[in-house]
Amino acid sequence: MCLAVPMEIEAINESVADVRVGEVRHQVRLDIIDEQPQVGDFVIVHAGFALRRIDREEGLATLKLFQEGLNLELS
Amino acid sequence: MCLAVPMEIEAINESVADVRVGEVRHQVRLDIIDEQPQVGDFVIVHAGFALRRIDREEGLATLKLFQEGLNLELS
Amino acid sequence: MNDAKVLLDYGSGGRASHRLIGELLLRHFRSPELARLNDAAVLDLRGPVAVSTDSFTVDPIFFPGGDIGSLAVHGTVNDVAMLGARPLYLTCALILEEGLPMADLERIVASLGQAADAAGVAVVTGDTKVMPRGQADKIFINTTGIGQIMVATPPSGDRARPGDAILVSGSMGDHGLTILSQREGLAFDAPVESDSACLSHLILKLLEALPDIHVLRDPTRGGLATTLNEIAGQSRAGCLIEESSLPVKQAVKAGCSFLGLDPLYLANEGKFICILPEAQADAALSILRADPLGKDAARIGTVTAENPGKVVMRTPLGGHRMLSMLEGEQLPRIC
Amino acid sequence: MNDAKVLLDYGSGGRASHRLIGELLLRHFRSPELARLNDAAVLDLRGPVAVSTDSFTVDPIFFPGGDIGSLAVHGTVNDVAMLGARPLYLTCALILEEGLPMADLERIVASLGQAADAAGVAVVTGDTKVMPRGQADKIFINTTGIGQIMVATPPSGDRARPGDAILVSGSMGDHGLTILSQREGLAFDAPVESDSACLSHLILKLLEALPDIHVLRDPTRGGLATTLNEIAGQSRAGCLIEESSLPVKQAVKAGCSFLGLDPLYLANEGKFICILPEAQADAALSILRADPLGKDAARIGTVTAENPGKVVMRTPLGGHRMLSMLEGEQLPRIC
Amino acid sequence: MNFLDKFRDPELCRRLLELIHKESKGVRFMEVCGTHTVSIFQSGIHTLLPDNVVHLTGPGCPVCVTHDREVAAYLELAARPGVTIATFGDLIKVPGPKGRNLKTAQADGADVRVVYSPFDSLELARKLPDRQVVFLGIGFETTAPAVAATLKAAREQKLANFKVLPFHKLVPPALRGLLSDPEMRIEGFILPGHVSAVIGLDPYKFLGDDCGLPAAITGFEPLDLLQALLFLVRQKNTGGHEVVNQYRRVVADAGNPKAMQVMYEVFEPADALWRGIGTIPGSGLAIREEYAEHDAFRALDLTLPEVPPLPGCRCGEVLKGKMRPDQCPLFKKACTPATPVGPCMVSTEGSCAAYFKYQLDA
Amino acid sequence: MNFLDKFRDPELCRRLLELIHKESKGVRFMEVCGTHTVSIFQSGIHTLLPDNVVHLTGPGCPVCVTHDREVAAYLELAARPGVTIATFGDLIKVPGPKGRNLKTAQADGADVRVVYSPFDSLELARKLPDRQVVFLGIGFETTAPAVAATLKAAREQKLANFKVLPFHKLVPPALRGLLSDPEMRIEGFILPGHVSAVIGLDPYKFLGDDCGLPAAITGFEPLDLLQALLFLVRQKNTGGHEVVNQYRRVVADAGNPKAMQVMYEVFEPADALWRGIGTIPGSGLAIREEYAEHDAFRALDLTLPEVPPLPGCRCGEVLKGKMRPDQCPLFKKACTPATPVGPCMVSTEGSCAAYFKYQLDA
Ligand code: SF4
Ligand code: SF4
Ligand SMILES: [Mg+2]
Ligand SMILES: [Mg+2]
Ligand SMILES: [Mg+2]
Ligand SMILES: [Mg+2]
Ligand SMILES: [Mg+2]
Ligand SMILES: [Mg+2]
Ligand SMILES: [Mg+2]
Ligand SMILES: [Mg+2]
Ligand SMILES: [Mg+2]
Ligand SMILES: [Mg+2]
Repeated sequence: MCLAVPMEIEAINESVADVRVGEVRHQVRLDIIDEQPQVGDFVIVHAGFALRRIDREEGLATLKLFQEGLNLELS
Repeated sequence: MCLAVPMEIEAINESVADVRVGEVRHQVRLDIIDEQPQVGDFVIVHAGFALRRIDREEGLATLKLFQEGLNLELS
Repeated sequence: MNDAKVLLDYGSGGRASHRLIGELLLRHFRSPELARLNDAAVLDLRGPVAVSTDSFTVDPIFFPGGDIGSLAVHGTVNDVAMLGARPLYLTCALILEEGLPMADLERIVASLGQAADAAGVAVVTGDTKVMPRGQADKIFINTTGIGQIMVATPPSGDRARPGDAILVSGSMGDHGLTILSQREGLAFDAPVESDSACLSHLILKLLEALPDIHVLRDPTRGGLATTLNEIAGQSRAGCLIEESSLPVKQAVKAGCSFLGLDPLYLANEGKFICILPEAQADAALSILRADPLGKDAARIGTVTAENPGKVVMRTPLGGHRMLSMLEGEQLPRIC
Repeated sequence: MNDAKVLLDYGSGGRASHRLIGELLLRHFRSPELARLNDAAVLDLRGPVAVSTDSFTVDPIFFPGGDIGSLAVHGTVNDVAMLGARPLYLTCALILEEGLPMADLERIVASLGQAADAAGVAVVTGDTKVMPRGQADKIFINTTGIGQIMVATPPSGDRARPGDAILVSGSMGDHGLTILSQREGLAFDAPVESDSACLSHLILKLLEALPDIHVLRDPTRGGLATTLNEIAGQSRAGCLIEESSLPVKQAVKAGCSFLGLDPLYLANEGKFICILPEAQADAALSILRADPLGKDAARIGTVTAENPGKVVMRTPLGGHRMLSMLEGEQLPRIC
Repeated sequence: MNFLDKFRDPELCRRLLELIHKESKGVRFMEVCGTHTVSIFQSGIHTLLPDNVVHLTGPGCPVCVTHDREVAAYLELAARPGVTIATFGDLIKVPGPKGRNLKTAQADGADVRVVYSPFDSLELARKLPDRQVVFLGIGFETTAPAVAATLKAAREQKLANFKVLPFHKLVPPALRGLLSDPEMRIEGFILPGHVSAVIGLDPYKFLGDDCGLPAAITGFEPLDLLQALLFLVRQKNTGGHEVVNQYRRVVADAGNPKAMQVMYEVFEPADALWRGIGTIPGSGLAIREEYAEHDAFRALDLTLPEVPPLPGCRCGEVLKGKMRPDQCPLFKKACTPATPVGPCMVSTEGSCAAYFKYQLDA
Repeated sequence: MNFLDKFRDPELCRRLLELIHKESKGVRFMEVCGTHTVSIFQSGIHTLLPDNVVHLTGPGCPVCVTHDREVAAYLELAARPGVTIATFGDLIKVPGPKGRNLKTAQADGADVRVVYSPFDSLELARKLPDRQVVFLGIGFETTAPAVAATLKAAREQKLANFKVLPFHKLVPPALRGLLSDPEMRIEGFILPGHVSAVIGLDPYKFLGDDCGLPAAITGFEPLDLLQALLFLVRQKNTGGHEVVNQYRRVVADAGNPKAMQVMYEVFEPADALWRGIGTIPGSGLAIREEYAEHDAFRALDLTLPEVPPLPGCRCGEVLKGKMRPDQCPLFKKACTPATPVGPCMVSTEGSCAAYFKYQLDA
């Protein structure tokens, strides 16, 4: 449905950000992202647009749930 | 200067004539020829236009001058 | 093949490419080596070998007397034969323009397959690329031909010797004028067709009887005039040509007359020049004339020590002029 | 050459064609046989011979890691080597678009000449056509390669046997991703270059030590997935591939991730698949890894009796899926 | 970003699979999103699940749900002189009537350009001022905001020759539509991660509240999927009908209000045609009056052509989870990726194509 | 038409050559027309004449006399976007400033079409309604009426996108110009057969009357040429200065009034630039006011660019008969058909090209 990949912000110029995934660099539009991202943030990119900032804390928390004895109660 | 070749008229449709040289057939325009040619006439063709009707009598007369003892006084 | 037109996918290397090979090419090029579908073909060859390559881009792709498919066989097979070789194998690389009607492709491929069969050559390996519309023109075909050399000293463009007789196997300019007569905006009606033909059997017949032929060459692009100039240059000898002995068909002469062209610069695709010792000229002419492809063969001149590198024409009046190489292609002219 | 751009006349067969050959091609393809300027080249070959042909139409014509000239050598030389042959001779047929900058042509021809020298092959005969602007795209190159087969039973796509090990000589998808990264409207910045390289010396090293290699094939158009499917089909055997063992560069993975592409369908131009008896796999890997062109070589799977004609991938989770052949080329996608 | 790689960790996955095997008493789940379908097939999860976990693929591939009448419409545009079609690569091979698609249109002379981003097609419109550049607006709530932002930019930049053909679809109304079919036998949903990044959790609440079905907004890594599956197994076991957000690192419960706002500034809800399903009220997006000059329908005087139905295609049933692709009588016979009969065979994400491509025994 | 073949009869030619050899006491003649030049070289007549018959080639190749400023003008047009050039093949390689020509223009992207007849370029204008189709109007009185008839048709058919760039030249004013040079050493003229078919005998009368020079309107077969040469030899021997019509089968003494009328309906006399000679008053044809919308100068806002003179070219002297081509220091060195310095090296009919191409010892 909607292929989207995490990319790291390297620079921001108004509505356009330079992003990278590994050593591959590209540009994305920032017109529809809800939180203005900062350099160093990861965003999820779809069709050349940054869709959302990736929340590292939430991600780590999700992982922690597994690692702590696979307690899989969600939310 | 002005490459022009004799071609024989095979058919006439208003300003266009079907002409042939040997077995090669083409079309020519009749816009600038001074005497309307007839089927069977030879015309001299330049750049797709019939320029003049070829006068067979004059041609034969020119040749005759040679053949009759190469009397080369011209006109 | 389901599609009515060639799609880009046919050149992708994926399923569509494989379908094209399986359903079309293998069907018309009935060659076991090709059917193995390896990266390369394995051929068994012994001793000296002649190899020639040509890309065919003729427009129109179908013309009176042939098409780009048969031409791609004849053109390359003839070049191989010109070295005194028996053509055995052919590679075939197609570049197709997206949108080419499949029916045209099939017709061309079938014609190529038939021409290869008739010439006794097997299509042993190939390649297909498809270009986006407007990045190629309908179809280009590259063929590379491989043949076994049949004589101890192969004929070569640098072996013309003063005193040698110069023969041609038939009339000049048929292919070139035919193609011109089909050109958009130029089209005229002429009872002439391309002479496109495979010459190898005739060449081999000739070489069997007369193994010391010095030069064999097919006057293709650039025509007789250009090819003779090449030979004169390679051999550092002159060529003296008798204008009145040149075989040119009436229709070719007529077509050239009103376009301001010279048939000696028009391409041939089923004729060759043969240069050999004077003493063998008559024998060669009888062998040539006994074959339908050589029935209009003629002796057209002599190799000379004078004017090395040049081609000189003796006119019907007994005058002389140079027959030089053109800069580019001939264009219709009014002056 | 005086002109700044390629003119139609260069393909006429007349003086302009001869200048192009004399002043440009002969200078960069320093081959005595080519310099004889005959219709065909005379080669001395003994015994079984491998022949392959390919047309190169890559766009852009210059790309990180190579250009269409060197690629035209590598692509064909590699195909010849895949049959266990030492590449010796190359034919070279150019189709040029009118208006191609002469500087580009010279750069490509020089690169082709250097790549041929480096590969130890001589360009022995050639052809040049020039198409009117818009009827070809800049330059297409056809090369046909000829080599002497060095082993008793040449490797072939139909010789994969159950139990055989499947190796690749290095990382997958470098060439394909590099070309994609240069496409107009898609351009992205990736630290990756084409792997275009001549593999014949490495192949010969391998065959000298291990003459019983069953299959050698370079996964070019269509990539590893397509080529393995071809082999599975020709050999009527299955291929079981271990996904986690596939060498793919980080940059290639990354570039593929956001375009929705799979590196296993991207072209390689300097890699090969080697299928050989299990017992020889380690020996082959050490030979490969000792060479700069094989330093990332890996064993990626096994030939199986199950699933004949299919390629099955074991995923890192231990699941299985088919690696099938695509219909056409991969396209960037959003879903 | 190493922590993201953890979501592929084979060891963690193995332990989750063990739990699923141990605990499952049988569940029929559907993943709505085609990207989930591909993830499941590519990772091979489908070959690792217990037999009683039955996996159905839903209507979540924008290509698969594009109706033949919609395909016929853009093929008609593509054939018009002076029109350039800009499209995501996904649509290139989607068959319309008589098997014709953008590839065959191109072979017939149409000018078709594949773009990575809708924004790239603005550049195309600038470079081709004499042509009408029509972007094919397909995709769900994830994609529609990007197309909306592009349309806003086109209006600001006065690129009058840029048009959008609005074929976007909305997920929640489609789920409602599916569930209204009494034959529906789904017991839990894997909800689309990136659609949800835009719309959030709320629009799915009806699944639990009204239909009594559990559901999880899910990420695309193996760990995400397995975590959601274990959740569905446990819900089934306990008779639960919770709707949860497993993909918290990307999806806020409230979604992305900015994206929604841009989307509804340009588009307004409309009925839409779904391939194999038919019209679903309020499940599409029309271009608002203010943007009419960029609407391919209005500006280029286009209507949806009537077309005959695809003979024999069971896509509708596949999309509704009533039938597995390999149960369709045409599958792998008349219908292959080279000659797709239905849309499910076209996209890499189509249920039938995924079966064809990845399923060993299909 | 067998009787025409007779004009090539080698036996008749041989007997005429014998008479010329026997009677000639020396004559320097000039053939004005390039087609005569080619006929003489192709038949080899120049190698069969006695040494005291000196053969000079005049300004009779429309390509050779096209001025560099005229070439620069059409190259400027060719480089404009939206312009298609229609031309006779003869002009394709004519060099302008910096050696650039229509071939190099084409390689740079210009749209150049070779036509056989000017009338064919109307078809081109119809097929390319969005482009300006400019026909390059070169040629003498033979060609100008055909171009005039084409312009009339364009106006009737309202083909507004068809233009002509009028570079036609007139022969009699040029001959007057040549003869005004005191260094001129010509003793007789072979007059152009097909120009004369249009203009007739009268315009040449001044040659005999005012300049005391004999001249013959001549056909293009060997017999025609030899007959005219014998006439010039005899005139020289007897001090005659008759002007005669040898080519009566094609040329009426009165010319072709219809062709003249069409020509002057569309064109009017104007000064013209001749390459190597300069401006000759009244020697060209401008497009009349009524046809202004088809005049490339007026309709496309074109003027003749200033250009630097061709360095070292002696064409002017060659055209005036003061120098043989092989006496030019650049001949066969800097100047060849591949890299022509002057226009005489370009056309097949150019004096220098004919020497290069046909002359064995040149
Ligand atoms: S296999 Fe083909 S025909 Fe059958 S449901 Fe799938 S797409 Fe439709
Ligand atoms: S040889 Fe060349 S430079 Fe000399 S006069 Fe002739 S055209 Fe001019
Ligand atoms: Mg290969
Ligand atoms: Mg050849
Ligand atoms: Mg050839
Ligand atoms: Mg190939
Ligand atoms: Mg074309
Ligand atoms: Mg040849
Ligand atoms: Mg190959
Ligand atoms: Mg290859
Ligand atoms: Mg050739
Ligand atoms: Mg191009």
